Amino acid sequence: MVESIEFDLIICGSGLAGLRAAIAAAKKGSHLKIGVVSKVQVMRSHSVSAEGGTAAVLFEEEGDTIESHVYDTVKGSDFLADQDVAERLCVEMPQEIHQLDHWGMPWSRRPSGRIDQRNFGGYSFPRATYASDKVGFFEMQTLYDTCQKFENIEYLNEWFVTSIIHDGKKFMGVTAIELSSGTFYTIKGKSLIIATGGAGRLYSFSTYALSSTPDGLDMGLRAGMALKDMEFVQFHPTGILPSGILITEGARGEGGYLLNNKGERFMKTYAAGKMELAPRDIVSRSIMTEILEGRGFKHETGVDCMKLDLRHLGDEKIKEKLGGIREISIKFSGIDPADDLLDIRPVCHYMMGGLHTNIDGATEIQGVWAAGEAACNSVHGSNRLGANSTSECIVWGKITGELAAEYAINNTSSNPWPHHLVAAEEKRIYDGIFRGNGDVNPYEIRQQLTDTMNEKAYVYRNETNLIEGLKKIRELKKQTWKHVDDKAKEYNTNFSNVMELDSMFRVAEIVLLGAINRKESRGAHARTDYTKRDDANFLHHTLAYYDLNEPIMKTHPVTITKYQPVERKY
Amino acid sequence: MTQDEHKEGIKGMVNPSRYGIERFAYWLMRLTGLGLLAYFIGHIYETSNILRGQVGWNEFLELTQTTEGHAILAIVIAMCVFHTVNGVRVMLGHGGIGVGKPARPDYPYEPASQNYRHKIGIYSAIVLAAIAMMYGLAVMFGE
Amino acid sequence: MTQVSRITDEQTPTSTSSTILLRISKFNPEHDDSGRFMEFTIPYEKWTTVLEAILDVKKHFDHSVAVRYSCRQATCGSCGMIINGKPRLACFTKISELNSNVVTVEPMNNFPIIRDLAVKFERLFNTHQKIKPYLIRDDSELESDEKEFLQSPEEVEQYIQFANCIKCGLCNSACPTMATDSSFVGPQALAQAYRYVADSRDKGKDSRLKIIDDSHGIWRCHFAGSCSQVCPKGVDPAMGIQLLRGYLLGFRG
Amino acid sequence: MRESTIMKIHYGTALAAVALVAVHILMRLTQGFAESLEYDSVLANYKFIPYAAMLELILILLAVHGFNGLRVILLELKQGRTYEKAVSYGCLAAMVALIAYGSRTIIMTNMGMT
Ligand SMILES: Cc1cc2nc3c(=O)[nH]c(=O)nc-3n(C[C@H](O)[C@H](O)[C@H](O)COP(=O)(O)OP(=O)(O)OC[C@H]3O[C@@H](n4cnc5c(N)ncnc54)[C@H](O)[C@@H]3O)c2cc1C
Ligand code: HEM
Ligand code: SF4
Ligand code: F3S
Ligand code: FES
Repeated sequence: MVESIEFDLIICGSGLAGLRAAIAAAKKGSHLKIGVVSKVQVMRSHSVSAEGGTAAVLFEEEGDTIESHVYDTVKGSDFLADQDVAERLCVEMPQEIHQLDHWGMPWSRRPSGRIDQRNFGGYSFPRATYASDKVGFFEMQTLYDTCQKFENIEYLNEWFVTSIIHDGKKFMGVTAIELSSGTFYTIKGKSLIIATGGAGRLYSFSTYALSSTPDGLDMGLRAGMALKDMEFVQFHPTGILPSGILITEGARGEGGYLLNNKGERFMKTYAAGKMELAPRDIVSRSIMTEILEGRGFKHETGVDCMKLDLRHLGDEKIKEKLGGIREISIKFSGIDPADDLLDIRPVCHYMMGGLHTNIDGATEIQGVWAAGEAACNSVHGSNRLGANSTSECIVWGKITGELAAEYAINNTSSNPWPHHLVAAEEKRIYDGIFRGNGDVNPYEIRQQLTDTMNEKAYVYRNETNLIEGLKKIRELKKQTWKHVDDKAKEYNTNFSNVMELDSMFRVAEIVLLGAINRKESRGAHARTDYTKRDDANFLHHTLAYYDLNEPIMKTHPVTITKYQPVERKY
Repeated sequence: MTQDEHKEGIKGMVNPSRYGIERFAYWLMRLTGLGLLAYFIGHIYETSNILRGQVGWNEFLELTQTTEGHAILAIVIAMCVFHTVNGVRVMLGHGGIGVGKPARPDYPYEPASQNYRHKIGIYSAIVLAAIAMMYGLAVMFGE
Repeated sequence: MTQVSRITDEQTPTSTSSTILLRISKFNPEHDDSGRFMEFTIPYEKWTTVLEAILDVKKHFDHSVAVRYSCRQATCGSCGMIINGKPRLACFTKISELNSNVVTVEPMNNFPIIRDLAVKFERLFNTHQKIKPYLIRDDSELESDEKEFLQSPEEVEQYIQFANCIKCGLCNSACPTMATDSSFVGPQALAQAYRYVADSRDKGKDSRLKIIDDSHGIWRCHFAGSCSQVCPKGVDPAMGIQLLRGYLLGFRG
Repeated sequence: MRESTIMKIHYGTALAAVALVAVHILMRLTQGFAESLEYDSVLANYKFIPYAAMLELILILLAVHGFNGLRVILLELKQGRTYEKAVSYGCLAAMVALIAYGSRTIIMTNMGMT
C-alpha cells in the first residue's frame, strides 16, 4: 500500500509564485490545510537568483501610467501577448509592491523614504522596482518569512512530485517521493497550483539554478494539459563567462555599456533610441551579429564573447546598487567591474512558454491552476521584458492562491480514489527508471542533450539546425539511458537527476517542434531563414499535447484588445 | 545523541584553532573562569585554616609557600588578570559597544564585529596577564 | 572513518589544468555503521568551484554522492559543508583559493546527517520561525496595500546587512555553543531577530526580546565570532547578536 | 528567574568584584606579600570590620559569579529537563555552601573565635 497524506490545497513549487499563492490561500481561511511541496528546501527555489527588478507603475504623479506599462509589455512581446492578461498584470502590480513592503521587503529607497525604481530594457519609464541587485532573493525571503506567520501552511521540503492524479476531468492528488527517506507517497488534495518554475536547464549555458528542469511542465503535459509557446526561449544578453551566471540588466539600467572589439557601443547600429536598454531579444541578437561578423572577443575558454563596461559607474555606485554582481564577477571570474571589463555572452534565461492557462491561471483540468514561470497565461508573448516575470509570479501567485483556496473550500472530492493510476505511476518510475537497465551514463546523455539545445536552438535558428537538433534528441532518447546506479533509498539524487532527464526529452522535443513549425521571426524566436514577422500566418500561440509517439501540435488565438500589431522599433 | 545530531561535541567547544583570535579568547575565558573558580574554592578552604590558630595557619602556609605553590599562584594571577580584562571587553561587546555599525556589506566581506578594537582588547588582556604574572613571580620569588 | 577507497579515472579528458585529490565523506546512517572517505583525482581550472568538482565526481565516477545544491551562485544556501576543516559554501569556494592539493569535504557539523554531504535543516527552520521573522505591527496596517511605509535609505542600512542571510547554516555549524547545546537558538536565528528589530517598520521588539531571553536563548552566545568569520554573505551575526543583547542589558533603548 | 536577570547579576557581580578584588590583592602587595600573610597580620585584617565586610562581599560576589559561570557551561554541555534542573539547583547549592563555609571563617575570625 502506498503511503498517503492529505491537504485541501497542494502547491507544487515554492518559488515566488508558490509562496505568494500560499499566503493568499492561507488568508482565505485558517482551517484550510495547505501543503507547499518542493523538490528543494522551500526557500532555496530558483527565484532567489532574480537580480534586477520587479516592474510596476508607482509614480503616476511623475508621469508613468498603467497604460504605458501595458503597451511596453505588448510591444516587447512582439504583439503575441494576450492584451487583457498584460493589462491585468499592470493593474494589479502596484498594490503588490506595497503589500511586499508591508511584509518587510527591503526595497531600495529614495531619500524621501519612498520606494525607488530603476531603468530596465524596453520600458518607457524607469519602473523596475529594486532592492539592490538581489530583488528575487529579498522577495523570496519576505514571502517565506511571512509564510511563517500562518499555522495552516505545511512545508514538504525536498519532495519530488512525479505526477498529477485526476479522474479525467477533476483533480484528485499528486504522487511524490520524499527525498530524505525515498518513500513514495500519494498526496490527496482538492486543488493544486503548479508553480514549478522555468526549465532553463534544458540549455547547458544557462542562468538558471541547477534545479530548474522541466519535470513540472512534463508532469502537466503527461496529465493531459497543453504546453504553450515553448519555442520562445529568452536569451539574456549578459551571462558572465565561464559560468553563465547572470549579470543583471540592472547593470545596463544603471548605465553600463556594451562594447565590441573596436571599442564601440555597437548598440547604436541596432537600436539607437534605446541603446543598451533595448529589449533582451534585440540586444542578444545584436551581440550575436557582432560576433558572427567578427567584432567579438575570445574568452580564454575559447568561447566567443562581448564586453560589458561598468567602470565609469564608479566604485560607490557599483557597491551600493550592484553589490551582488560585483561579488559574482570577482568571485567567479576574477574581475572587479570597477576596474575591468566583463566577458559576457547571451545565455538561456527564461521560458516564455509553459502550461497553457487562461487569464485566471486555470488550466484545462478542473481544480488545477498554474502560476509563475511554469504557467503560460501569455502575458509575455514571444519576448518577456525584464522585471515583468517576478511581477507575473506575484500577481498570478495571488490570483491562483485565492481561486484555488475558494475552490478547495467549496468542493468536496467524491469520486473513488483511482488506485490504478497510482500503481501505474509507481511502475513508470520504479520499473521504468529506478530499476531500468541501461548502460549509458545518464549524466553524459544530459550533457549532450543540453549542448544540443545550446547549439541548435540558440539566439539565431534555422530549419537545418532545428531538425538536426530534433534528430539528435530523439536519438539520445532511444539510447538505453534509463538506469539509476545508486540503489539506496535515502536522498537519492541520482534517481531524481534521471527523472529530470526523462522530462527533458519530452519538453526539449516540444521546444524544437514549435520552433520548426514557426516559420517566422518574432520576439525571441529569430529564424535566419524567415527573417520577418508573419502576422498573416503566425499571429497565434502554439499548443502541444502529449502523445505516446510524438506531441500533437495545435494553435490558439491571441487576444488583442487595443493594440493592433505594428512593426517593432526602438 | 552526538552521533544522531552530528554535533561537533566538546572538541568543537574546546578546540580554539581554525577561527580567529576571538575564538581563542572565548576558549581562554572559559578556561580561566573555571580555573579561577577552582582556585577560589581552594582559597576559601585555605583561609579557613586560620580558625585552627597560629599553628594550623602556619602549617598550611608552609604547604603553599613552595615553588609549586608560587607557580600556581602566578598562574592564578595571570588567569585573574586575563579574565578580568577580557571580561570587561566581553561585557562591553555583549552590550553592543565597539562591535561596529551595520552597513551594506561589500565583497569581500569583513565582519565589522571582528574589529581591531576588540582584537586590541584581547591582546592587551593577554599582555597584561603576562606582565602581572611576571610581576607576581618577581614579588614571590624576589624575597 | 575506517575504509578508504580510491578511484582514479584514466579517461578524464586530458587538459592542461592541474588536478587535486578530492576526498568525499560517505555515510548513510540507515545502512552504515561509520563513515568513510572516498578519494578521487579531479582536474580543475582556476575558476572551478568545490561544488563543480563534486558534481564532476557525481557525473563521472560515483553517481551516488548525496549533496544538496541549486543556484550555484551563493544565493540559495543549499551547499554548506565542511571544506578542509571549515564550514563553507561549496559553490562559493574555488579550489584554487584553498591552496592545497587535497580537498576534503564533509557534512556540516551540528546538523544531523541524512546521507554523505546532505544534512537535515529542521532545527534551523524551527529556530528561524520561532523568533517571528516578519514585521509585527497592527494587522490592518500590514494587510493594506495602499501606500508604502516610508523608510529612508539610512534606515534601510540599519538592517539590510542582516537581511542578506541565505539560511545556509554555516554560522550554526561554526559556533562553539552549537557544538554542544542542542537547544541553543543559534546565530542564524538571533541575527534574524535583530534584522526585524532593527527595521524601522517593525514594532515587535518586545515580543522578540521575550522569546530570545531564555536559558538557551541569546545569553548562550559568548561573542566567539566564528559565526561571522564563516558567513559567506557578510551578515555578521555576531554583531547583530551583541546589538540585540544591548537592548536586554539596557545599553540601548 | 529570567535568564536576563541572572545574567545581569553575573555581569554586575563581576564588575563589583573588579574593584574589590583589586583592593584585596593590593593589600597583599602594599603590605609586602610574605608579611601580609603572617598570622598576626591576617588576623588583624579579619578583625578590622570594614575589611572583613569587604571580604564577605567579595565572597558572595565571586561565589555567585563563579557558580553561575559554571552553571552556564554545564547547561551548554548537555541538555534535558532533569539534567538542567540538577545543574541549576546543584550550582545554587554549591554557591550557598561555599558562601556559608567562607562566612564561617570570616565571622568566627572576626569575633575572635580562633
Ligand atoms: C538569474 C535570473 C535572474 C532573473 N532576474 C529577474 C529579474 O530581475 N526580474 C524578473 O522579473 N525576473 C527575473 N528572472 C526570472 C524570474 O526569476 C523567474 O521567472 C521566477 O523566479 C520564476 O519563479 P517561479 O515561482 O515561477 O518558480 P521557481 O522560483 O523557479 O521555483 C520553482 C519551484 O518548483 C519546484 N519544483 C520544480 N519541479 C518540481 C517537482 N517535480 N516536484 C516538486 N517541486 C518542484 C522547485 O523546487 C521550486 O521550488 C530571473 C531569472 C533568472 C534565471
Ligand atoms: C573580577 C573580575 C571578573 C570579571 C570582570 C569577570 C567577568 C566575566 C564575564 C563577563 C563572564 C561572561 C563571559 C561570557 O559569557 O562569555 C565571566 C564568566 C565566568 N567567570 Fe568571571 N569575571 C571575573 C572574575 C571571576 C572570578 C574570580 C571567577 C571565579 C570564581 C570567575 C568565574 C567565571 C566563570 C566560571 C565564568 C564562566 C565562563 C564562561 O562562560 O566563559 N570570574 N566572567
Ligand atoms: S548568517 Fe550567514 S552563515 Fe549564517 S545562515 Fe545566514 S548567511 Fe549563512
Ligand atoms: S559563534 Fe556563537 S558564541 Fe556567539 S558570536 Fe557567534 S553565536
Ligand atoms: S548552490 Fe546555492 S548556495 Fe551553493
